Amino acid sequence: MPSLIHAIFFTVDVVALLTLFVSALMFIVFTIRAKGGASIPLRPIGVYEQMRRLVSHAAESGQSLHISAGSGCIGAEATPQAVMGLTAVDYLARRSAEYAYPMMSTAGSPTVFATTHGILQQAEGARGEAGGVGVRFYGPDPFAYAAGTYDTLQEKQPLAHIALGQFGAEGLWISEATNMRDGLRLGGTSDPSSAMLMWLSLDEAVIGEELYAAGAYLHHPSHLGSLATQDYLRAVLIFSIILGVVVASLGYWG
Amino acid sequence: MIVCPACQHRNPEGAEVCEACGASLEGFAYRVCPKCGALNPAENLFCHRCLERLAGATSAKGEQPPATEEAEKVLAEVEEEEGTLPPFLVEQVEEAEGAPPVAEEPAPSEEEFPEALPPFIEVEEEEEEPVSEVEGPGGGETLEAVQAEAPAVPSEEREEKEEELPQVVVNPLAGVEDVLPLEAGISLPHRAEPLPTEGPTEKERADADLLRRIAEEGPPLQEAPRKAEEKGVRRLSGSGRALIYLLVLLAAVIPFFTGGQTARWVSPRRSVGVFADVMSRLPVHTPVLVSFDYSPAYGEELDPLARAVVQQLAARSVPMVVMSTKPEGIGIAEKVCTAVAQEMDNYRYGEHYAVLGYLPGEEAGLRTLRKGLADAFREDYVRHRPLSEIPVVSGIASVTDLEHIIVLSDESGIVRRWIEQVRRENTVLLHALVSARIEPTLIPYAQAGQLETLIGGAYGAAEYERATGMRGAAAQTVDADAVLFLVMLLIAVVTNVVLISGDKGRSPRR
Amino acid sequence: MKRFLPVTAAVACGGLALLDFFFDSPHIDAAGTILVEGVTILAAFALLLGLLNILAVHLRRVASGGGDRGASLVLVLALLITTALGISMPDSPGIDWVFGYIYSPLQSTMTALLAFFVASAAYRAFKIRDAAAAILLISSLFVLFAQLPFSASLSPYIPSLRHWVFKVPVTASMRGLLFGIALGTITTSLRILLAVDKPYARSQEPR
Amino acid sequence: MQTIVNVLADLPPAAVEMVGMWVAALLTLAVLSFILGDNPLFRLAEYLFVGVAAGYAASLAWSNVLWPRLRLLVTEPGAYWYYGVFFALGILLLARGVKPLSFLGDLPLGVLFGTGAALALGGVITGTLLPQLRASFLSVSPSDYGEGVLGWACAIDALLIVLGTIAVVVVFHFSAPEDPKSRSWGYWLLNLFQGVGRKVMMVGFGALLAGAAFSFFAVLKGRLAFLCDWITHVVDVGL
Repeated sequence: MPSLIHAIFFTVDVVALLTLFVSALMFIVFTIRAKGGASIPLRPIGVYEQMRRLVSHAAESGQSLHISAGSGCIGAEATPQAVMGLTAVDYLARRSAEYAYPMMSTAGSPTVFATTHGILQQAEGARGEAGGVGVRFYGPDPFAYAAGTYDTLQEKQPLAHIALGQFGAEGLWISEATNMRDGLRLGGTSDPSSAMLMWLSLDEAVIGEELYAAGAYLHHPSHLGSLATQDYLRAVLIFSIILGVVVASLGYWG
Repeated sequence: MIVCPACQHRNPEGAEVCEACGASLEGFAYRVCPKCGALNPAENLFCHRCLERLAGATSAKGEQPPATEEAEKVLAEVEEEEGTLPPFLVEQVEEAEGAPPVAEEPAPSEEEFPEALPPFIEVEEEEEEPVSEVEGPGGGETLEAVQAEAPAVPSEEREEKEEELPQVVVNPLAGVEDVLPLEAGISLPHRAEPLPTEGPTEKERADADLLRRIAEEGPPLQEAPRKAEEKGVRRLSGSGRALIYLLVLLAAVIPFFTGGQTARWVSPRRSVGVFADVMSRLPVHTPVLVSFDYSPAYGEELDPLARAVVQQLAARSVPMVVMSTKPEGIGIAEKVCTAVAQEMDNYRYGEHYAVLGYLPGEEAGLRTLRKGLADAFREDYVRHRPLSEIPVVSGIASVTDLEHIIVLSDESGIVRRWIEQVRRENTVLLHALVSARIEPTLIPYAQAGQLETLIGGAYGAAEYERATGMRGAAAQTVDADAVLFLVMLLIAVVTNVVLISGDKGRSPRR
Repeated sequence: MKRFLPVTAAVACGGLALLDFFFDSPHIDAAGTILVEGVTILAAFALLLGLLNILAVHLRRVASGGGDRGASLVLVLALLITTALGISMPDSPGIDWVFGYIYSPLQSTMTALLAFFVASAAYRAFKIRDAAAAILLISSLFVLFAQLPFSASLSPYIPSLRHWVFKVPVTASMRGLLFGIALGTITTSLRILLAVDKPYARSQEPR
Repeated sequence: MQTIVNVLADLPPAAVEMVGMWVAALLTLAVLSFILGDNPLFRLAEYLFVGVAAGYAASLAWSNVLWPRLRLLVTEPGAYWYYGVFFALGILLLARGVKPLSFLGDLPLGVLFGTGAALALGGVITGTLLPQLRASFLSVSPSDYGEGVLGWACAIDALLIVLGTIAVVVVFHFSAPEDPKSRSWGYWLLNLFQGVGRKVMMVGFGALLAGAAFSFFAVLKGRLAFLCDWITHVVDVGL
């Protein structure tokens, strides 16, 4: 029996496939339920609340909002983080199309740039504006991105600067360099070392997993399925840790 | 500052045309508060947020609170009554309804608003219109949303406020203004009053629609601390910042004067000792893969460590294959290897070591590496020859043929990538020599055995030099770290002393 | 059709790459290799698009003649010269010179600025407002101190305490964070792979 | 172009190096001047940096990615036909810049997103989630670690790691109670763990902050050492 458990758990691919299958199943079920209108109450996350509020501010004042979707390359492991940055861009762009406030974006990775370009192009089309699309590419060097973003912020003086997506140490660079001027600075990333730096410096920041909740907090409700999946997977994870510790303590492990 | 209505450029006070786009600033829409940065309608005398007097806003009204302030206040009062208007307002409403239609004259634009207003009563007359609109069909949600967020004021307190109305400075909508852009609704006069003769204009319809949509924007999940207040708590003044910068600079300059006094205490940690031991026992015929996955950004931190490791390998003539998954890394790799090879005569390119080049494609790149070295790099970086012609590489089909991989990195993502894409087969031992910044992030991997070694660059180099008995430059600058600690300690003390003496009772950050 | 093709491509490529991850078969392996090489090529083309954007933004600025005109000109010239040097003569000492004496020092000094920034950020973080802030303060000052060469000579317990801090609470916190990130990554990736989220499709449906 | 390079190549290496050192030192000073506030020198260095970084990346993309594959495609189209497909997709991606054709870029981006998501998903499950999960299965039985106090200490450590990990994982739980004043034991436990988890997380953040300070400080020391070298050189050689 112990050797069987051990054998199963050490042939990675079976367990990995099982994990994938279970999470995909959960995801599908919860997403269908969420699309059907099922809702869960969420704990507040400062960044997303402030973003929703900023939209009203921007609509009211006509001031611009600036968002950086980070330097994560799409097509690599940073894709999910970049997607969350782009979700935030999408949120602001849709609102910008409705309320006609200007928005500006900088991208630190060429692939993020291409996607942002498309999103903003559509928003600006909807807003009936001609002219250049409000996205700039700086990079792909992270610090060149930081320098370029700093420069754009200096030039445009937006109401707020949002840095959401994949960031390294340049996240700290951008937020501290722009600290000298006013305007709200929000953002965050998932990688702990960079998230910590941004959390230190920004007015409000998301850390780690909170980044992946951007969709659910900004685009209610179809994204709620993801959060429900995450919460249930979390329960499964905790349960399996406890089970594993018990098994290990009883000596049935390795 | 004056915000250009066309391009949102912030122009200095008194500008007549926009500096950025040249548009006329006559009738500009917004003025920026010099104190808190909040944006105010051009007619405001005082900032709606911090009540600072706005530069350039001169009017016969003198020191009285601006019209919109009172307007907001009255609106709040009205809302507290759950839609039933206070008696004095009801009179005003009746007056207004009985009065000749206001719409015969064009609706006053925002710019004319304050000047056109006689004192107090007029304000109320302006006010009840948004309210009535709010009560009307389609606007009901606005009111509900506001009510949900409005602070509940006991009725006695409200009566007191009504009495001292003109002097009140505190904005009763303090917690609300950030939720809903009430100013927008308030300062659009006469918008919703149904005209007896003609319907609302296109613009008015658009404005009403805008207000409705803004109102429909879901209320935030929980009232967070206000932005302006938070700034005051958290932002550092210019001089304080300069002082901190100066201290850090001083700390960094110290070693040039002390010359490494504390270096004699450097002793390698266990992990460094073990790694140095592994390196000194490597068989001289199996190549080691060294990946220089850091950019010049962290060169000052990781170069000494890289040089120490390459030196040790070269001294024992251990074959070495060098690559990089960061575009800038390969330049560094070549520089370090060439420098070391020049010192050691019997360590030759091609025979003992080879620089394969930059492997593009992050994850994807590493996967090709697992599938075959020759697929990933078609030729080497230095001589541009096919890999099969280079003796040191010819025996390696893919990374799984190797025993040790040393990754020098400044990004935890890169190390994670190596773990996820290459280390999976459990045959290769992965040694991560990383920037101290990301060392803690990777500890779980080291604890789980996915990383054989984990060494932080900033202090690792000095310890590694000590462990291998080499003489290097890394130990010479360790004095500065002690001063850095003192600076951080000082910062901690000062910030808390300032907190105790000055900022009592401010809300916590999160 | 405008939406069908991109979505199909995303799902198909994602499925292929996943299969490659979980199954060992020469055919899937070959297809996977092609796919990942293709991603590299696409990223290079995206970079080209990005460069065109930089050039457009800054050439427009040079033409419009604002205050930053000179700096923009420097940017454009630097970009063009570096690209030309790198493409026409990749092995010339010229590009090495640019890398060694312009690019490296600039990037490195940009990083060096972070030493100042982290100190000023710490000024705010070190304010003891609650228990969590106090723990942050104590833990960071302790780790800073325990790393100093002479700390071990002050007390032999300091290195062992540092070791314990890294082995127990730091491991726990980082592992917890990593688990969280893993969960987030799983759902976000599934959103893309099951085409619930299509940020790449420009003509998106309203949410 | 070639002649300029030839002229440069003919220069004595020492001169080239000296010019390089001066340029590097001045640029270092220009960037460091940012701590005094934004200034034109910093601006200039910043713009130069952005330009050089982009140009360098472009040349690498060409010489490492595009050119070798293009050459293979041209010389052996039969074996490397698939490069042609991706080059075509790449050109579609460029259409993103042209407004009426912008939708063409969706297709290559779809490929990128799909592949990236799959790589991240596979990598995170096989590389992080499962190995870390297995590493969390720590025995909390003292007898597994040794005799006496040592065994107990290790067992307690293991228990603390497990509890700490669970607490930090719980911190990110997203659902909130329907009624914020809910008194059920489940929410009480959740709150307790979240409180503990935040504090455990802060210990980790403290270590990260210390590491970051060391790291950036080491870079700063390096830059100052370089400036010091430069000054010594200038003093010694007299320009």
